[in-house]
This record gives sequence, structure tokens and C-alpha cells, in this order.
Amino acid sequence: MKLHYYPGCTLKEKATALDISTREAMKRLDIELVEPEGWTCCGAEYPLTEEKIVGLAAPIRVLRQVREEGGDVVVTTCSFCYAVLKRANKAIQEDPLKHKRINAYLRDDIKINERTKERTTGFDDYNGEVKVLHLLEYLRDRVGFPNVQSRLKRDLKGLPIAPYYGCRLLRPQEELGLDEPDNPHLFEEFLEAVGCRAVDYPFKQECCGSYVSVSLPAAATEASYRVLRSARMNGAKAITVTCPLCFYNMDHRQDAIKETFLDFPGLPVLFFTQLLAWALGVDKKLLGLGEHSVPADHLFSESPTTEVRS
Amino acid sequence: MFEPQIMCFLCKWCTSTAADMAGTSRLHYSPNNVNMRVMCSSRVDPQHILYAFKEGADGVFIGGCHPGDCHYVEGNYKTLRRITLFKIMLGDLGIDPRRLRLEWISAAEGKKYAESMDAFAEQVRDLGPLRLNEKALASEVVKDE
Amino acid sequence: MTAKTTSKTKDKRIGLFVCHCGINIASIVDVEKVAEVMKDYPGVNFSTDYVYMCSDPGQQMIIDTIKKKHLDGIIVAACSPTLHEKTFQEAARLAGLNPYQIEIANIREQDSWVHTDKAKATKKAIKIVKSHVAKALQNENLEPIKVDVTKRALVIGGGISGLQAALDIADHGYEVILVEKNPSIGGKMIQLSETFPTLDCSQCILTPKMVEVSRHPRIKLLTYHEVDSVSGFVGNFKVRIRKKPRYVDETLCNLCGECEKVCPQIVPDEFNMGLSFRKAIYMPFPQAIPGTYTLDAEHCLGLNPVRCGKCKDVCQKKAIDYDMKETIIEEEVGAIVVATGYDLYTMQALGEYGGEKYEDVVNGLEFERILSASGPTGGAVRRPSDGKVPKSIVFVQCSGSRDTEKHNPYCSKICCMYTAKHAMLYKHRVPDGQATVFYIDVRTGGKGFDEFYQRAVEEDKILYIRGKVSKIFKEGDKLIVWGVDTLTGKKVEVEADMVVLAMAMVKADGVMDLLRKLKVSTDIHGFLAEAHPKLRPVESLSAGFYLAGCAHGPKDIPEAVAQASAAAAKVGDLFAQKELVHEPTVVPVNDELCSGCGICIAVCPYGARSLDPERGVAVVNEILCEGCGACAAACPSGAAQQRNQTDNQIFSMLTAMLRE
Amino acid sequence: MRVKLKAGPEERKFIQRIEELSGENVYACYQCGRCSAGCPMAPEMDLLPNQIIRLVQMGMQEEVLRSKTLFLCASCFTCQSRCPKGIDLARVMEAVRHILDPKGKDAFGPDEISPELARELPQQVMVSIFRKFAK
Repeated sequence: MKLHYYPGCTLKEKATALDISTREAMKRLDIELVEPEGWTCCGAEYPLTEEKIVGLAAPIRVLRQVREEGGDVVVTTCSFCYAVLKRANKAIQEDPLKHKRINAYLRDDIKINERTKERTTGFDDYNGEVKVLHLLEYLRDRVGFPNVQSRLKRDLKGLPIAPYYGCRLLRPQEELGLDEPDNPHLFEEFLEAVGCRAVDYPFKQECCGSYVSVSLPAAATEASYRVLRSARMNGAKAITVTCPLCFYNMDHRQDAIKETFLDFPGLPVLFFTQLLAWALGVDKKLLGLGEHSVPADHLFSESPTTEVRS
Repeated sequence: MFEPQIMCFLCKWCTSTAADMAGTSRLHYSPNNVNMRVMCSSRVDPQHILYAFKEGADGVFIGGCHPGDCHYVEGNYKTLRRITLFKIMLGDLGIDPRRLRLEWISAAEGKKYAESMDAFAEQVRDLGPLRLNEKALASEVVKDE
Repeated sequence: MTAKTTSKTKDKRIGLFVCHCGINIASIVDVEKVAEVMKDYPGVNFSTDYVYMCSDPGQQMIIDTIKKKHLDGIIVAACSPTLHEKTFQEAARLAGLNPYQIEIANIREQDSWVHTDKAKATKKAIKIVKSHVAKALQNENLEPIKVDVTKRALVIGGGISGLQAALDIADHGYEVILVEKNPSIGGKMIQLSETFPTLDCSQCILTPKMVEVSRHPRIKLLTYHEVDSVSGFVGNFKVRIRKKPRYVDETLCNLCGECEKVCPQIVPDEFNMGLSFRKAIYMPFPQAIPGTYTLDAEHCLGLNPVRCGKCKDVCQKKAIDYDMKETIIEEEVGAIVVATGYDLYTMQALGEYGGEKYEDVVNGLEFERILSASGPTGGAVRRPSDGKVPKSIVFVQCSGSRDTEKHNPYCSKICCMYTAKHAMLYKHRVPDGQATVFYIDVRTGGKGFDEFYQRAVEEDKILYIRGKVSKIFKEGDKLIVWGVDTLTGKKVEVEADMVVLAMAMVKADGVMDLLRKLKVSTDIHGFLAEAHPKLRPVESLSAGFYLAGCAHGPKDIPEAVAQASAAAAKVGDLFAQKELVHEPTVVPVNDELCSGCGICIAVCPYGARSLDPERGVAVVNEILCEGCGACAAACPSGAAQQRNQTDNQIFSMLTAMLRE
Repeated sequence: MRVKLKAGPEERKFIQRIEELSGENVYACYQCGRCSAGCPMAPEMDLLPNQIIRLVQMGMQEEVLRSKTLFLCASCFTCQSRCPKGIDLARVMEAVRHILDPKGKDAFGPDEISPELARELPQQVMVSIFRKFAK
């Protein structure tokens, strides 16, 4: 089965682990991921003021391309891409002015006929036909967690893992509708489905510091520290994320965190797809564990905690 | 200058009281209107409106309580639905729908009532007299009933 | 469809009386001319003008003329009917004329006072008068509709509001049926510890009232009963009441308590808000009325002597009967007081405060039980998780209130006061403890309320922080509260041992089903809607229903009691009448024209119309009809005609006014 | 220092502009402070989020525009998700940054990223920070 997949820029450069593990895991579920032809950056930030609506052009172009290729669903794993694509899609569906203006921007895009190589313009208006789903949502609603469970090859034996939602998966709820912002369950259900034990801790929806880590690293250091500390205090052996930026703030910058907060001994950071791929029997070499600053190898040892089933 | 005849159906609880208040406040407006007091704006049947046009009204005005304030719980919502639909029908009958106006005027809004009377008279004045063939049409419909 | 007067009305003799109102009318409207012109108008038999029609000589002139000229109807062209319609109706009645034959033509407020052009104003006055003549020619003699009143009241709800309403009505001398769904009366108030602003013990002031209700000769107390359905109308309701099986004969039970001792089933205790346990056979609380045990079938092992039967075995009075069945009682009443109370908004909705995940985050009612001498801790402040005495408690006001976005937009009104009380009582019991209150505003409108709040701050040194808490979470055995002090602009964090959320008051659980059966309307939050927010605050829009207490909206005890007494007084008003009198200008059905389409039934806001299944026509309950006329306008066949404002009358008036 | 409250055309224009750009009704705020209570960046801010919206309500343009807070908001929407009045404060912040001209010392320029850091940073964070805080 083919499924449109929008990886986003970071997955092709700094977070290839997320990309590779996603692909490998989906193969095991007999799903072939197809990237929309000529996709571009989604813009990373959904434009929050009325005058910046040109920022909707990039995500809408991507979604329109999915539609042109006959797709009715596109999945993402990066939380930033997810939020931008989903919110842009909703804006086009619900705001006639945005619909009109964005389609006017995009009408003159060049269309190339596959067969004749003829170049023309004139796309039909994009009306929000494509459904944007996060991979977690896709697994829950389309594949079904019981189906995932039935295909597991390795037993994670209730490895205690802290799910980390961060900001962009949950908020604004009115537009994303993935889960309740202060009482979410989706990630926990996923972790239980792949054989882990979801650790409950109060910082799962707190911000990691996001892009402020570039302009004011100290603030992000503290924000990330609070999340990691809370996860660890509640017994997590690792924290899982969906977003490459959360990964960067918590994994790549964990040395800085340890330097600032001497009481913190460290905590591995994983992409959720690494756990999924591993549980589905993907080879350890294909999990991209080399990208981690905080070693996470020990969580993926064949024995004695895990074993490959027939 | 053409002076239109305006027929007003005013609900007893709000708009008719507002019309009284315009009087006690000695507000002046042009004397084009004649009023009929009904218990609720929802008492006004489209037939009454057509009949008023047939009998010589150039404009018909309906005044009710503000949404949510109806003395009879929800009569004004019924009026709103009825009049919205009926305006479309009026257009089909060849009567300019602007000749029919529905306003929410509370018992405290004497000023709004006086202003509405002037504004509506002005509007109907601009539209001119209801033309004969329109009247013929109106009477046709009324007979069909 | 044409507007013709019937031959009968042609013979009517109409009199016209045009008032000068001093110069109020006469300076703009040529009143003599109006009277003169109308002399020859069809149907007008007499026409005159006079300087003050409402004066005694003016009224006498009307009376004399009606008699002398044998008038069948009169028009008084004068001021607005809101001023003197009653005056002239009374005059007509004295002259032997049916008051519904009086027409008031408003030529003052809607003519002379608003226009300046004399000729136009006079012309308009003539049109107005003509229209009323056209109407008067078709007016019928009407008599007010009368119906008997059953002088018994039903009170639904046995909380403080229901108890007060029942007592007052019974003291007025009328019989009352008080229905309470729980095993005992007492409601929420019996669960409270001490009451603001006087700190008197809630149980101490309520139990005497409960006893009084149970002993009152005119009150029939039906606990563990629910209202099943209501039919009929004001003064004449038929009520079906469902008696839930208690499985204990309350007349036999002597409260020996042996059954409770042997019962193996342990259930969270509702009276203590689940902070302690009871047995499946239980007495809700020691002062419960009626004083009897109740067997909770939901938690009992199965009402089957083979499976358990221990309680039955030990009951010496043979009061326990597993075969008790639900029964239906029918009662006739004339008025119904709805006092169904409230519940607290669920903490589950507040995920950021843990959403019931943390045992030591409790709601206001749970804290009342913790403070109460009859509560699970005997009045000692101990936290639920481990029984430790909390050294720091954070109180969060407006939890779920004043939140237009996700929760309840309204202010729950009593939380400011009970939070001050909670913090104060806590400090009295744990003097070295820290009480911190997060608030947005402190609202203390009420007698002695602000003084009470100031005492809490000044004498008990309770720290009030102006800001709303964003998040509460657990770290170790502490609860971390994230708030802000907007007065200093500082983000604050408090380590607390316990948190009390002043949860919003919401409609009682499951009350909507009942309210739908009663056909009483509510606001969008499910609180009962009053007939008028200012002038009829204790009556429902549906005649014969009265509101009391928090079923109508958040309120404190004195306010609930006042409203209950007011509702009782209103019931007294109703019962003081020999018979009910109702405006006869209703909308009856002409059976010959009615096709039974049912449109009028759907538009009626009062449920006054229904379909007669045998004859296939609409029928009207004239007592319920308020005469708005919406059905008359909606009726496609003209079968629904409003008395004295028929379509024909309206058409005639339009012709009279508009045809040049 | 006593601050003189003004409600002249300039103040009204400022408030109106913020409302137009953000699509939020700043007067809906009743200053409960919940946004500040939950804000992850609040410890670094010179004005708390609720103070920003308060100053906008009062038309105190200068104070708002020179606040560091504008360049600390991480658009995490925690305030939005808990605001009892449903105000999206991230939108208000973005609207204020939008009308800020020049962007001032707290804004962020490309020269502040060293080549080493640029090699390490995820792409999305660079796009984000320039979209939000660019000079």
C-alpha cells in the first residue's frame, strides 16, 4: 500500500534517524512511503498574523501536490511540519479569503505534463482535500494499534519510556485536534502498543525551549532540563519525541544541560519511530542510533531484555 | 414630493412601547406611518403584508423584541425566519424586498424607533410609489389564497 | 379572501370619544374635525370630543352615552392603551358593556406628540380611528377563562431550598408533597461544615428544619422517590412519582445497625464525597431523615438470600424485604416548585490540575467533609492520600468558572466566600499552616461578607495572590502549584501538601431528563430559566412552575432560602384564588377548517396545542395559551383565529387605514 | 513615576492595529495571569505575557514595543490552551513584533549564528527563529 509521506527538511539533514526509522518501520507494516514530487520546506512556523498569510503558500503547494498525485492523506512525523500543514489546510478549508488569496498566488505555478513534457500553468484551486495526519494518528486511526501489536517481532518487556508531546502536536487543540492538550493519551497508547510502559510525568506537554535555544540557549537549557528531570524522576529509562527540534534541545544539548544542572545524570532521547521499528524487528543498524549524542544503544540490545520472535 | 404610506406591525411588548416612548420623549418623525399593535411579531402572517401592499401601503415595517428577549420565548425567531424567506418571495412577485423591513426595537429604544421611521420612510420615498402592476400582482396573489 | 363585515356586525352601534388631553392632542390634531368626519363613517352611531376623557366627567359621559345610545362597542381616541385601557374597560363594564368591546385609538404617543404638521397629524388620527372602528365592528363579547385550582403543591428536591419551600407552603395551610431522590433529605447543605459569614454549624441549623418537615402534618415526605412524569396544566397537574425500592421497611427499621455490621460489601460513601466507605446497606448519615436503613441494590451482592442474605438474617424486626418492587404513585397538585439543586463541575475536565489524578487535590465539597466534625477525619484537617496534616494548602478560586473558552463562562458566586471560610477554618485547626489563595477577583457582595473576607486576610494571615493557577503537578509527596502574582508581576511556584479547587457550580447530574418531563425551560447552562429576570425571578415561563435554589443558578444559603420562601409565597398567591382567570384572547381552532397538519402544535412555545387523535384536528388548552398568535400566522387553513384579532379583523383594519 | 494614561487617536490606532493583525480581542483579557503562570519563558521576561496584553489594552505602545518579552515567546501555545477567554497570546506577540520597526536589539540576526553552530542546528530551527525574531 502506498502512502504519501512528507518528511520535511530536517529529516533529510540533521534528523535522518527519524526518517530512516520511519521508512523501515513502515516497510514492516507493508506500507510504501511516497514523497510528493518536488516538495519544499513547509515554512516551519504557521503565520500568526493576518498580514503574513503568504507563509501559507509553501504548505498548501505541498498539499496540492499530494492531491495532484492522487493522494488523500499525507503523514508527517516532525511536529513542526505537522502543525503547519494541518493548520494551513484548515485555514484553506474555513477561511474564504485565505483560500482565495493563496490559490491566486499558486495559480501560476508551472505544471509539467509527464508524458509530453509540456509546460503549462493553471492548477485547480486547492480546497483542503488532503487529510493531514501525524504518523501517531495514522497508526491509531488507520492501521490500528492492535494491528501494530500483532506484527511485533521483539518484546520490549515494558521498558519504561516517557512520552514527550511538546507544543506542536497538541496546541492549538481547536485546529490540530490530535488530543487533549492537558490530558493527552495518544503517545501513551502508542508506547503501550509497541510493548513499552508509558511513564506518566507532569512535563509531557511542557515546552522544551523550541527555537529560543538559538537566541537564548540558557532558557532552553532550563526548559529542557525540567522535562528530562521530571521524566527521569518518574522512572523513565528514556524519553521519546516526535520532533527533531525537541530532539536537538534535549539530546544534542544535553551536555550543556548537565554542565548547568550538576544533579542531572542524563537520559537518552529517542524518536518514537526508533522504538516502533525496533519492535517490528528492524535491524539495529537501521535505527540511526549513531546520530545520538546521549548513547541509547543499550536500550536496543538483543538479549536478555529483548528477543526476536519467529 | 411623493409621500409613501407605511404600514407598521408593532409587537405589544417592545416596539409598540418604544413607539409610545418616542412620543413621551417628544421625538419627531415624518408622519408616513400608521401602526397596528399585535401581541407578538410572530402574529404577522405574510398574507397581512401582501394585503397591506394591495390596499395601498408603499412599505411595510415589522417591529419586534430583540432576539432572546421575546415575551413569548421565541416568537421573534419565528418572525425572522418567516420574513427572511418571505423577502425572497416578494422579489419573485416583483415587489422590491426593500419595501419590507424587520427591526428589533426594545421598549427602551424610543429613539431607535423614531430614527427607523424616518430612515424607512426615506428608503421607501427613494423607491417611489408601489407601481400599479405590482399592486395588481399583489392582489392576484392575495386572491389565489 | 376579502375583508367583509358580517351581516351581524353591520348592525353594531359604535360610539367614538375623541380626547383633547388638554392641549396634548388638541394642539396638533384637530379633534373636532376627527369627531365630525367620523360621524358618517359606517357603523359609527355616535361621535364626540371632550377635553379629558379619563376624568370623572369624561368617564361618566361614556357610561351615560353607552346606556342612552345602546352602544355595542366604543372607541376612545386618546393616549396609549397601556395608560387607560383598564380605566375605560371598567367604565364600559359599569355601563353594562362587555369590556372586550372597548378599543383604544392611540392618537397621542403615536401621533400628536411625534408630529408637527397639523393637517397630516389629523389625517393620521382619522386613519387610526377608522381602523379601530373596523376592528370594533367584529369584536366579540368575551369572558375571562376560569378553571379550578387543586390546592396541593409538589416540591421537587429535599435540599435547603426544597425544605424551606415545603415548610412555607405547608404553613400557609396547604398540603405539600416533597419528593427527594436520595434516601434522606438534607441536600448539599447537610454536607457542609460551617457556614459563612457567621461560621455556624450547617448541620446544627439544618437538622431542626429537616425534623420539622418530617413531622409537619401537611407535608407528605417521599424520599427515595423520583418524579416520573407530569401532565396537565397550572392548577391541575397530574404527577406520577416512582417509589424506588429501599428493601427496608422504614416503619419497621429501628436503626439497631446489625445489618450494617454484617454486610460484606464496601462502597465509597457519597455523603463523605468518597473520602470514606459505607456498606451496601447503610444510613447516609446519623441524622438522616427518614431514620431508616436503605439497601443499595447496585452494590448489594444480589438481593438473593442464596448468595448472601446476611442482613436479612440478623434483622430482628424483619424489616428487610428483598422482594420489594418499584411502584408508581399518582398525585394531583396545582403547583410545582422545582428545587433540584446543583452539582460541582468535574475535576476531570481540568487536566492541567491533574484531572482527579492526585488524591490530595480535592474540590470544595470534599474539603467541607474534611473540615466537618461529622466527616471522615472527625474535623481534623488531614489529607486524603496519607492522612498527614497538611502544612501548606493552596486554594484555587474560579476552577472551571469564568472560563468562556473551555468550561463555564459564569461566576459561581459562592466560591470567593467559601474559599475564605475554608482557609480560615484550616488556619483555626492548623495554626502553623500556610494558606494561600489564588484568585482573579474577590467578590463579597452580601451582608457581612466583605468583613468576613477581611478578617481572613488580616487576622488569619491568609495570603491572597491575584492570579490564576496554570498548572498543578506532583513531585515527591508535594504538589507543585504554578501561579502568578499579577500585582507584582512575578511568576510564583508554591509547594503545597494539599490543593483545594473551588470548582464551578453546574446543573445537577441528570436533571435535564426531569426538566424535559416537566417542560420547564432552562438557560444554555441547564439552570432553570425565570419568567422575567427582574420582575418574575421565582416563576418559570411555564405557568404553575416555581423555582428555588441553585437549580436556578449559583447562590448561597440565605439567597436560596429567600427564593424558596418567595416561591412558596407565589404558590400561596395561586392557591388563594378561588379559580384561575386567564385572558380570553387566545387562539381557538375552527374544527371545520382544521386539517390536522400539526404546524400550530410545533410553533406553540407553551405546549398549549395538541392533536386530537380521534377527530384529527388540533385542540387548544386555553389555560396554557398565552395568545401570542404565532400559530394563527402559521396556520395554513385559517382554522386558528385569535379572538378579537382575527385575520378578518386585521384585514379590515388594513383596509380602513390604507385605502385612500 | 506617574504614567499619564491617554486614549487618543494614536493609542486607539495601535490597539486597533494589534487587533487586526492578531485577530484577537485584547479587551477580552481580564488579567487572570494564567498565561504568565504557565509560560515556560516567563522567568527570562522583563514583562510577563499578561502585562504585555495589559499594556496593549492601555495603549502604552512604547513600553510594549521595547519589551524583551516579544523575543522570548516560543509560540508554544501553552497560554492559548489554558486562557479562560480563548485569547491566542502568541498571535498578539507576533502582531506586536510585526509592527515593531526597526526590530531593535532583542531581535535576532544571521550574524549571531556561528558557522559551527549552523552546521549543528536542525534546519527547522533556523527557519523558525528567523521567521519569528529576524532583525
